[in-house]
Amino acid sequence: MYTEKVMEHFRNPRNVGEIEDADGIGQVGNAKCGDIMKIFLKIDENDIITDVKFLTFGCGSAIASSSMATELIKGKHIDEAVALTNKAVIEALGGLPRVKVHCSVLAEQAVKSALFDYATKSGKVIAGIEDYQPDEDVHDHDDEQL
Amino acid sequence: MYTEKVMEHFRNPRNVGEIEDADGIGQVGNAKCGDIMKIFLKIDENDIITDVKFLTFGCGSAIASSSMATELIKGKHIDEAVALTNKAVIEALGGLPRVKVHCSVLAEQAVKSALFDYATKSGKVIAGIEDYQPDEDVHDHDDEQL
Amino acid sequence: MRQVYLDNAATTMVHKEVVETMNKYYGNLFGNPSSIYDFGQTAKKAISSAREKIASVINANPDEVYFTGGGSESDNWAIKGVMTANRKKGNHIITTKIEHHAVLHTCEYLAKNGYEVTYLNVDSDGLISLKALEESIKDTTVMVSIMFANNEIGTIQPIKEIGDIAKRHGVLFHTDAVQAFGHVPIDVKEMNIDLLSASAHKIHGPKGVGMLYVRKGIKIDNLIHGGAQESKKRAGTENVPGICGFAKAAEMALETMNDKMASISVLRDKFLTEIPKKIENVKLNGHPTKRLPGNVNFSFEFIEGESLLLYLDMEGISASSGSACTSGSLDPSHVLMAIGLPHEIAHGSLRLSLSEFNTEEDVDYTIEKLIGVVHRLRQMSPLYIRRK
Amino acid sequence: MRQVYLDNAATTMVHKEVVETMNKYYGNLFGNPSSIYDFGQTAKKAISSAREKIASVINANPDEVYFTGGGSESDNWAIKGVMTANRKKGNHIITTKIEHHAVLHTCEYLAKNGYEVTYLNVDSDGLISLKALEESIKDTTVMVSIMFANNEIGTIQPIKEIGDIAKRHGVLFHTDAVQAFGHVPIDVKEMNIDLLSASAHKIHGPKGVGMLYVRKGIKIDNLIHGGAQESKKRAGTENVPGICGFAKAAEMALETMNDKMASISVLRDKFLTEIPKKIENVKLNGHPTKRLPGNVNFSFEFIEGESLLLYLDMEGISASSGSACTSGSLDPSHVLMAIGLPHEIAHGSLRLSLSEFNTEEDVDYTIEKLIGVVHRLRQMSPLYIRRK
Ligand SMILES: Cc1ncc(COP(=O)(O)O)c(C=O)c1O
Ligand SMILES: Cc1ncc(COP(=O)(O)O)c(C=O)c1O
Repeated sequence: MYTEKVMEHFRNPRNVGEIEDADGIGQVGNAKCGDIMKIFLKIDENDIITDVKFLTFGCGSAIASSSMATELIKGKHIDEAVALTNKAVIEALGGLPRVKVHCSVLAEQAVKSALFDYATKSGKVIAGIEDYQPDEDVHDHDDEQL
Repeated sequence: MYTEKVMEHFRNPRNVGEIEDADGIGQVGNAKCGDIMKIFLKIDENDIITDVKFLTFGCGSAIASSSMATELIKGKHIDEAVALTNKAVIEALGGLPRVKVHCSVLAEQAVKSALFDYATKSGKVIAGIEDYQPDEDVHDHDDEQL
Repeated sequence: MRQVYLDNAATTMVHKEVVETMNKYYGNLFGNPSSIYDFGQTAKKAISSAREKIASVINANPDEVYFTGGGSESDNWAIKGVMTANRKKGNHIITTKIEHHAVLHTCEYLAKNGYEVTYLNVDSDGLISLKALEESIKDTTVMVSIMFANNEIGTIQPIKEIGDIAKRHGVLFHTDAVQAFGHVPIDVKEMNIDLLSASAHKIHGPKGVGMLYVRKGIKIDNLIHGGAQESKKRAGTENVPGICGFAKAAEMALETMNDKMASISVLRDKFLTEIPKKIENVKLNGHPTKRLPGNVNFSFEFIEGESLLLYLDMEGISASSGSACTSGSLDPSHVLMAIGLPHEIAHGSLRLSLSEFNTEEDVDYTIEKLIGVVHRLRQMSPLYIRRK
Repeated sequence: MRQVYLDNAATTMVHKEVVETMNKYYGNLFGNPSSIYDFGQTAKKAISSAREKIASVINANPDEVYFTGGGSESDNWAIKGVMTANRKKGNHIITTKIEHHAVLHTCEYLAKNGYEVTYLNVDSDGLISLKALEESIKDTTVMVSIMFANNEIGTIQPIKEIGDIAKRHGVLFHTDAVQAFGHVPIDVKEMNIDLLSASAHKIHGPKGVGMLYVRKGIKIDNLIHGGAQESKKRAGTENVPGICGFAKAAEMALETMNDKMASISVLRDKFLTEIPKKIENVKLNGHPTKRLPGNVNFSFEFIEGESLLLYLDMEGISASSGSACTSGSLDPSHVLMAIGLPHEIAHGSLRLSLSEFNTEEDVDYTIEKLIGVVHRLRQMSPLYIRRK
């Protein structure tokens, strides 16, 4: 069902946990649908993401997507991080079953949501998430399995 | 499907053939339904069946029933022969599948028909077949198999 | 690594005696039972004897047992066959909210085609209300279809009482006994069951074989029309090896039923008592006592079932979350919804289903691993961490 | 005594490679393919690869192949599923008088439920008229169901031409290819086939497994509702061993198809030329050349088929008279009626159906025994004796 890469990130998820004094926190998804992702960002004065942690309630691919997304933005400038797409997450994971694609979307949105929080708190403008609203419609759980 | 006795009579049918100068000949059934039985009787002055032969176009149980029926009436008085029932044939054969019961009925009727022919030709009255008419309705082929 | 198979409600390991039986018919005895030559007849006799064995498990007459291609086919046939054949009597069928999809989706299909369906509620243990059942019967009711035992939470319904109600009101009673057949005693005569579905692969028999018991005299349309097999009620060249394998499995199940019920429920009860002791925030799903000997179902709060299964799989433990038959979908199980679980708790459900091949060591090993896995997942869960 | 099995149109001996394949899945790989743990996934992969193999036999895409419980189920599903799902388009189906009962009785069932059925005639060789087909298509026609090759007389229909007509008129084309699949080349794309039924046990695979090919995009209702298996189109725990056995058999059939068509038809042709030479008053049934490589069908005048079969059985020869699937009934075969045989000649029909396991010695032995048996039965027949 899952690629080796997905399983590897699921088995050993990177960056699990909280950041007490996070500069940005984003949470998307809801328990009803079975996935919640929460991302914590530590961002330095040059807008570089120096630390990132996540907490995820969800399936294997949700955990792997969170892990991969945090890896992909760690050490990056916020402008780079905001450009992270779910496609990039999927690619980095070597693919996801079609019914699990929403997990990667969730990861993208969790990152954006945390950046939006940082932007709001810090008064900065990050191009691309000016009016950020996480999209609730990504949970197309009835999709046919690949 | 068939009892050992049926198979034995089918494998080695008794009394196959014709009697050139038969005293009574009966034929029942039709090719359309897939069974025809023809019975030839040789009857002596004491109304004893001294010889009997049959020709049958039909399935295994039709051949076995003919064979058994001829055995059961051979050497018998015509009053005994006329009393031959399909039940007796079935019993003597150790049973028949339900869909094949009509074969035994056919055998009974072939005997009766030959006796009727004898009665007609000889001007005798045989109790039980005064107005003999073979019954065409015994072919209930759609019966459920046992 | 230790392998612990705890998904026997999904499917079971085939008994080696069953495989041997089947191989006999794959070998020299491959004849078509509808043929009249010798080894076709051998196949035919084998089917007759299989039918007797299967019938004896539920106290039916052999000629009331029809072989099918599995439990789903049996359910579809029972419901569509009876409803269409008795259309003049009415168009109403009563079922429950916790049926297997083979029943539910069949009813939904009927509903789209002019039939009326009542879905009975169940209580938090998964039991229907006999009163509600009785009240829902009306003039147009043709049949009641209520499962014997639930595949997810293991709850066993009051079948005899349901049968009595159906009989009293002159409606037919079908029960999906796929999870119960061969596992717990069933007597179709005493329980007034008119139709009953079973499937071989749930009792260590082959996949793709099932049966429908249809009480003599019941009007039912064919689901599969064609040849004259199965007394003209179910067409298709008989799956002789499968049928004989099913019968062998049923025979073995019947012979050992009492012993197995006792020994398997001991293991089950160890799970039922130990898990809540060792893991906090768990909820038992299904009735505490009226449940299948091999069924364990818990919800672990704050975590999600698939992750749980995958981590358990890494420890060699095979289990299930919700019905295995529907794991293609990610919707929380309709059964867990029907017993009133909130979505997030339904998502965290785990079914462990035992067979005679499980041991106490399996149980101990599983509990130990489960403690670790649940802990690990909770440490990742925003629901759990927030709570602290 | 020599055993000569000549009833391969009824069912075939299972290849030992197929049995080995199946036993693998009866053994350690018994997992449920819908499960997410490791060996459930192994089963799932096995099914995917089986689907590819089956698809390649008919040049379909793997996702257009759905596994079923046999040829009869496939036929029922194709016809009922398409007719009910396309009810808005119309209620008319065209078929032939020589279909297998799985198609005919399904159509009769539909006819009782508000559908209209046209049964095309065939000529004395068993071929339909393309002109009559085209003329019978009307606005309400939803589908045409015409078998690829007949199970009794072996006649092969002009499938590509039928597909072209169907396509031109915008109606769907289903073909019951149970006798043709794996025996003769089939290309659903080139032949414009929209739905195709096949069954494993006719190609040395297991009984109780079949498939329905459904061209992508075709509207079809489920016959068996329930779990999400087979892309939600056919519910029921997948018969993994059976499916993999089917695929193995299909793979073997495809690899050797050309050789086998050549070698088997040599044996067939020996029957076709020798029997009329050696036995008087015989009639070949079916088309002389457009016929299945393994099909021989003769009527022997003045004698009845069952006796013939039983006497042949005593010589170790297994054969059939009319469709094996309907031998529970004693009606003369509807196929032989449709090609215009009088009843009494239909009753005397004999089908010999060959497989790769038959040899020239089998043929010689059978002809020799047949001469004796026919003679013996004719000596008992009032029709023959009277004639002299
Ligand atoms: C032409 C044809 N269609 C359908 C079937 C039915 O297939 P099955 O017996 O696998 O259900 C058969 C064989 O019995 C057949 O020969
Ligand atoms: C209660 C119940 N009904 C029906 C079925 C369907 O049986 P099968 O998979 O044999 O079609 C199952 C199992 O999958 C079941 O647990």
